[in-house]
Amino acid sequence: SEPFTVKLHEDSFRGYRTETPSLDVEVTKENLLKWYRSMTVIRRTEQAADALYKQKLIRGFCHLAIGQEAVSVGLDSATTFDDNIISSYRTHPFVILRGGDIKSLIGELLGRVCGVSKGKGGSMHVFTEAFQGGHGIVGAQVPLGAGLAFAQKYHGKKHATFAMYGDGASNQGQVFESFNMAKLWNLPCIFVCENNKYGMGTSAERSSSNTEYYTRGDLIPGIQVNGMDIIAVHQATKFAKDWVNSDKGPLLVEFVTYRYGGHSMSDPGTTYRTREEIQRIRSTQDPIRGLQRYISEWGLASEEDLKAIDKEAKAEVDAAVEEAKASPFPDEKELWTDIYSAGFEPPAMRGRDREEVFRF
Amino acid sequence: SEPFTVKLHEDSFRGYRTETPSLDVEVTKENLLKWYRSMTVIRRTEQAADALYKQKLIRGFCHLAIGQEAVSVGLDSATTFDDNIISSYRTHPFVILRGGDIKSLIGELLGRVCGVSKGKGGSMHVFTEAFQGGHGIVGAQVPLGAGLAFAQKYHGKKHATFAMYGDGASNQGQVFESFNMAKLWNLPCIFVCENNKYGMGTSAERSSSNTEYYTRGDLIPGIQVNGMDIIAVHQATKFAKDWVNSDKGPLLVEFVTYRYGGHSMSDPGTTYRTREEIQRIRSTQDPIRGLQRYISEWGLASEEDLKAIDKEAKAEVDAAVEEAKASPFPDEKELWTDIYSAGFEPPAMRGRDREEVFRF
Amino acid sequence: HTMTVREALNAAMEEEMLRDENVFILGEEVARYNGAYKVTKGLLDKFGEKRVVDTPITEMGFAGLAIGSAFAGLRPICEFMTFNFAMQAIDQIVNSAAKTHYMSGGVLPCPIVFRGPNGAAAGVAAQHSQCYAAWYGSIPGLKVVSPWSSEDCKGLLKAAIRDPNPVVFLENELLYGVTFPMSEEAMSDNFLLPIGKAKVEREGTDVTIVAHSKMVTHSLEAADELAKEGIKAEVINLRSIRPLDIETINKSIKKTNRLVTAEGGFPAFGVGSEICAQVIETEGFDYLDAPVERVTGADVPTPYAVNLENLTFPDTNSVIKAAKRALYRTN
Amino acid sequence: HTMTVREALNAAMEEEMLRDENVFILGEEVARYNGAYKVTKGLLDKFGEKRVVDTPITEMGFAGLAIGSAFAGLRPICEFMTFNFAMQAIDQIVNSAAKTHYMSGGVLPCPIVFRGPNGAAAGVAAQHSQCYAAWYGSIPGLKVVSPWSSEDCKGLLKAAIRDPNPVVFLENELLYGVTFPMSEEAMSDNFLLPIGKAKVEREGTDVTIVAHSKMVTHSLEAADELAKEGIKAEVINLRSIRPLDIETINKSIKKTNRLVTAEGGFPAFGVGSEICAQVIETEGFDYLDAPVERVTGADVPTPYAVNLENLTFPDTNSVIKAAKRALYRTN
Ligand SMILES: Cc1ncc(C[n+]2csc(CCOP(=O)(O)OP(=O)(O)O)c2C)c(N)n1
Ligand SMILES: Cc1ncc(C[n+]2csc(CCOP(=O)(O)OP(=O)(O)O)c2C)c(N)n1
Ligand SMILES: [Mg+2]
Ligand SMILES: [Mg+2]
Repeated sequence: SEPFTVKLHEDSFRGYRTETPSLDVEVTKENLLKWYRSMTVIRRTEQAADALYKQKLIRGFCHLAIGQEAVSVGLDSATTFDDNIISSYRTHPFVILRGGDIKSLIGELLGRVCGVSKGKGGSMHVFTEAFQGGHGIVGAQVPLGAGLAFAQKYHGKKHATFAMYGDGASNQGQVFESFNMAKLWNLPCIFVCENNKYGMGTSAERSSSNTEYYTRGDLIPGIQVNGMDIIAVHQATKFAKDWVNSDKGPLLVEFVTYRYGGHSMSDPGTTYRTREEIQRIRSTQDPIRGLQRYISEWGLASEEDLKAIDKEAKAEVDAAVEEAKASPFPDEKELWTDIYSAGFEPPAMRGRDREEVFRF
Repeated sequence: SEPFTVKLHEDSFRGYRTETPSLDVEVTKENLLKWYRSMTVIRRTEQAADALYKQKLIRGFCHLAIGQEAVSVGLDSATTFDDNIISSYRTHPFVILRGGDIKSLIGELLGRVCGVSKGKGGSMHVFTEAFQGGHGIVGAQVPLGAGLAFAQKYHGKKHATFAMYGDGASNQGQVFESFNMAKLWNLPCIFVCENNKYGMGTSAERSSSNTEYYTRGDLIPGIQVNGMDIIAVHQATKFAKDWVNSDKGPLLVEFVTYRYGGHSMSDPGTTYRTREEIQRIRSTQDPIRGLQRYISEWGLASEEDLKAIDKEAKAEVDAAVEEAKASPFPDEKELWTDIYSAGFEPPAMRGRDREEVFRF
Repeated sequence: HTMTVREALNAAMEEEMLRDENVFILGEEVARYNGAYKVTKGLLDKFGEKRVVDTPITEMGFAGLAIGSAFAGLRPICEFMTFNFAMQAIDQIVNSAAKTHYMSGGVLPCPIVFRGPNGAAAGVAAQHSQCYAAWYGSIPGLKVVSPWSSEDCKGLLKAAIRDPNPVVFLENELLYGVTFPMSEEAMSDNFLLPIGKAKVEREGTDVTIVAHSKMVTHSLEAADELAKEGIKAEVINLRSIRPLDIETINKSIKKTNRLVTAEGGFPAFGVGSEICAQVIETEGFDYLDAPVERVTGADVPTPYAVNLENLTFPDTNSVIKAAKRALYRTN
Repeated sequence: HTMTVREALNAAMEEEMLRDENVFILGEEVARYNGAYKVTKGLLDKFGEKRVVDTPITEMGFAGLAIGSAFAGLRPICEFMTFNFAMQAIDQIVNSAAKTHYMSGGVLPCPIVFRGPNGAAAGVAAQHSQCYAAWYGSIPGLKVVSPWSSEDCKGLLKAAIRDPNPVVFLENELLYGVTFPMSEEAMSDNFLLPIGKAKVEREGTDVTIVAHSKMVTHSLEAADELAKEGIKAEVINLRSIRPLDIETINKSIKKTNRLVTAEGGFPAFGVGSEICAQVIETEGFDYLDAPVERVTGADVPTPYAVNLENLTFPDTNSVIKAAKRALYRTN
């Protein structure tokens, strides 16, 4: 469809040692509707995970990104599968966006063989060919991301790596170590701080001596972005990709967003912040409602059109959940595969006692 | 003796998010001569260590601070034993300055029972009641220092902790983690980057994306100090103590200095820098010669007076070396003491086989 | 009286904080959130922000800071949300906490407790399920405790806090909610258990089962089952990994002539391996009538899927099976 | 032909870098300084800054970066100046390198070698002397190699670089300068040794001595001494800590009925412990005529003073003493 130009709110960006991206963004109806659909599907999927967790079909930790949909969809919207995205344990959306599908995501949460990680990783550890996971140790994915970028540079490729971390994770020393190496070696690494205001029950102010996360890269320039507006996220992502691809070295991007639910399914999420705070942000800044408003304003689709998309999304998710539920648990032999690459295993591995031995 | 005021060179300080210390410094003849003597004794002691190492009487690693004497003596000159100083493995001077003596230092380097650490620590691990060591893992002492400061605050004491690290160490993540906690909790911690331009064979520019170390504390203000001028170091240290004692929270102080010798005794120190560079700094910036020039300029002592001090220092060091050499090796029982605090040991500990068992 | 493990740990900390002004606790979410697993519940309200300190997510940094504060005479309780995250701080625990007292010839003692859940919880996959008992247990300068019951937890945590040495205190998330009886004595605020002594939880004559942490539960259950077949198992709760109480184990072996070890960690270089080696090299060797049987976690990164996870961690049946094998019984 | 261990390691890296463009080396001082211990000497000149990368002193960071680059298909050789410093990076090695392939169901393989000197050098005290063989050896997903001779080093390092799994390669500083013979075969640039196989360095019938790294030297010396008294010791060079080649050990025990293990690390939960446990729980138990004797480092943080250090690390005499005890000989 025909591209047209829209103007972002002037508060969308702030810059540190750099100009900010242009507020004029070129979009198409097709893209906007696609993003609307993606965010809707993702939210529905997260809600399905919520329900499955409550039905005790999902075990352990389960971290949902409801409220943060503009970040994942916006990032994906301006990248290709040749770019890398690596993040933490709150990463279900990227499976759907980058080569997996809803069934393979839900299957993973259920620990089924159809899961993206064959049921071995669970909610925190999802991966696709175009999404490098899915890491449970807070901060550890950041140097991993710098390494992905190092490889891109090594191979002489003009692609970017987005190394994502939270406001809480931003205080981990290895994040600063990664900043230093990336700047020193001019790596095509975009450090993405997904600032959702809390790390578990600790507000940004209580964990970080400087909560302007986009300014924490020292000599690395940074931009702060309204992470609740998908068009701003899209624009910032394009800006960041252009930045690293023109050999300017790393960039720091802070997406200011909000997590509606608790930290994980076991956290009610209301002991360290007020219900009013949550309600206020939901009603004034919701990324899906926000895009919906743009779409209506610009006359791109009717309310019915959007309702139809919602309905379709719901049906799609519901169907995928059923399919995933029908998928079997992994074969017991899978306990032993993927510990080592095939063909390079030790002759045998030990189970729980000397009689439980698996021979390759 | 009578205090008088001298003016430091205007390049002595640079500030980041703060004013710099005054260039007018009040000194006394007594102090200046004492500092001269201290620096001379320290250099002589390091030279003695150099010789003992070459005689194979000192084993393993031995890192000398020749060229950097103004930093240790200057720091000590403006602190009391209630202040804490904690640093790395290049810390012989602090033993002499803060409660130990030359014999107990050399004794440690020789692994003798008279050593400050009873011969168990060696060159890298020296400690006194007023100097918290002596740590061999690059960067690890920085959070330890923040912890010493935490305790000072906890106890409501108006004292300071100086947590020292090198230009190479400055890139360790835990240094940034410490910055963040110290700022967040307003700890009386002075982070001291002793920038001697190299971390082993790597120049500052090759390890650090930002070599203005005093600016790397993010919101923590910093000052850069000519670390080759002991009067500047003294003044900066006073400034820093005042800073934290007036509850302004942490401060970052960078002392720009230079290491004349190799990184450790096994490094010739000339493969990664030119002999000219070393020579130039020795001849133009040497801290002892510099103070000597001041002393002459201000007519505080004659050349003979200073020569006498030199001679005395040499004699003192020589005597201490002989005394230390005469000290026996630790008793074999000492192998087992200090693993645990006395009275709280396990019943027995194992040596190299099942018959070598020590019972407490 | 009864108490959950969580309550016992909480009581131990509260009592020691009341007793000694220098005791404080720090860690992620320990204060306002009342602890990720609510073990520090209520302590912030009782002792204030000075003594109950929420830290940023910087394990290496705050462990180092805690150790430094111990060098200065404080008595920190450093909580790790789980010991998996303490791996980022392990250099500080080993190189700074465990070794400095020795390296300094006694100048800098380090009275600190590192505590938090260790080993696997349910369904948390490979990065959140590791047992660190053997790793810490290998380090001279550390004491390493792995309690099981509420009495263990209270008496040993209090002893750990009072110990002038660094103590690694390995809890188990799956036990936090379990209720145990508490003796009158254990309810007292001076109840201390000696670090380094194992406890015979159940006497028996036919086979010795040595376990720690949650495997004690499974071993006792196994003993119940074995009893139904006329097998009298003696169950030893290790309590302490370092020092390791080999005397108590050997005493039992002299009676039973059979040894089963049970742990949740990886098999290789594990707790069972060391027990086996020490038994063999002491009197034990002459008394053993059957090979030592090690029951351990499987040698795999913990999988998420429930059916695979079930094959990964030993349970009551694993212990029964091994005990029977030690008795040369099949079935 | 002869080669020092240092030359063999250097040759292995050079050959593999010539063979595969994706192989690169990074670490502190590996490039311009030619390596803290000169193991990477000349590689910068031969391959340039793109493939021989000096890093800042940020172990956790550069290990993580190396692992990330391996996820992306490169084959990093990540040098740690010593494995003591790798403790700061151990979370990345264990949680990112070893476990991700499994957690991702095979999506992200991690072909990387972590190498550097491990264990004690001379006179470097507690923080610079630890042996990490058992720790890494306990982790499924890792392979752990501990070579001794120049042939070991060349063949195993080349195999490690070609292995698609993360390999921890534990060198020994005290061996770097030691010269060993090299067979014609070993001089070839396709000389590979299988990871996971031990090597019988000397055959014997009276007692089996299993050692790794520098303790192989002491064990062979001990065998020479024992031979003078008519005792024929069989010396096994473990080469690989994980997988552990228990078959080769058991085969030897069937012949000798006596086992001595020799290692430089801390005794508890160590290499000897695991060997003992595995021997006991396999056929070995029936063949042992004497308790297994573990020769290990003493259970102390390494002291600096030379006389104390001498009591800390086992030497040829320690092995002789243990072997005789295994044979119930005194002297
Ligand atoms: C090293 C480490 N420490 C602690 C944890 C426990 N933990 C998991 S998520 C989390 C909070 C992280 O907050 P943030 O980085 O803001 O990410 P968010 O959850 O908000 O997406 C904590 C403390 C962990 N997984 N790893
Ligand atoms: C964690 C760690 N990594 C590496 C080393 C080896 N090492 C010892 S000193 C040093 C250089 C440190 O340089 P800098 O911080 O500038 O201090 P300087 O030696 O110049 O005083 C290195 C790499 C170590 N001891 N610890
Ligand atoms: Mg957050
Ligand atoms: Mg330096």
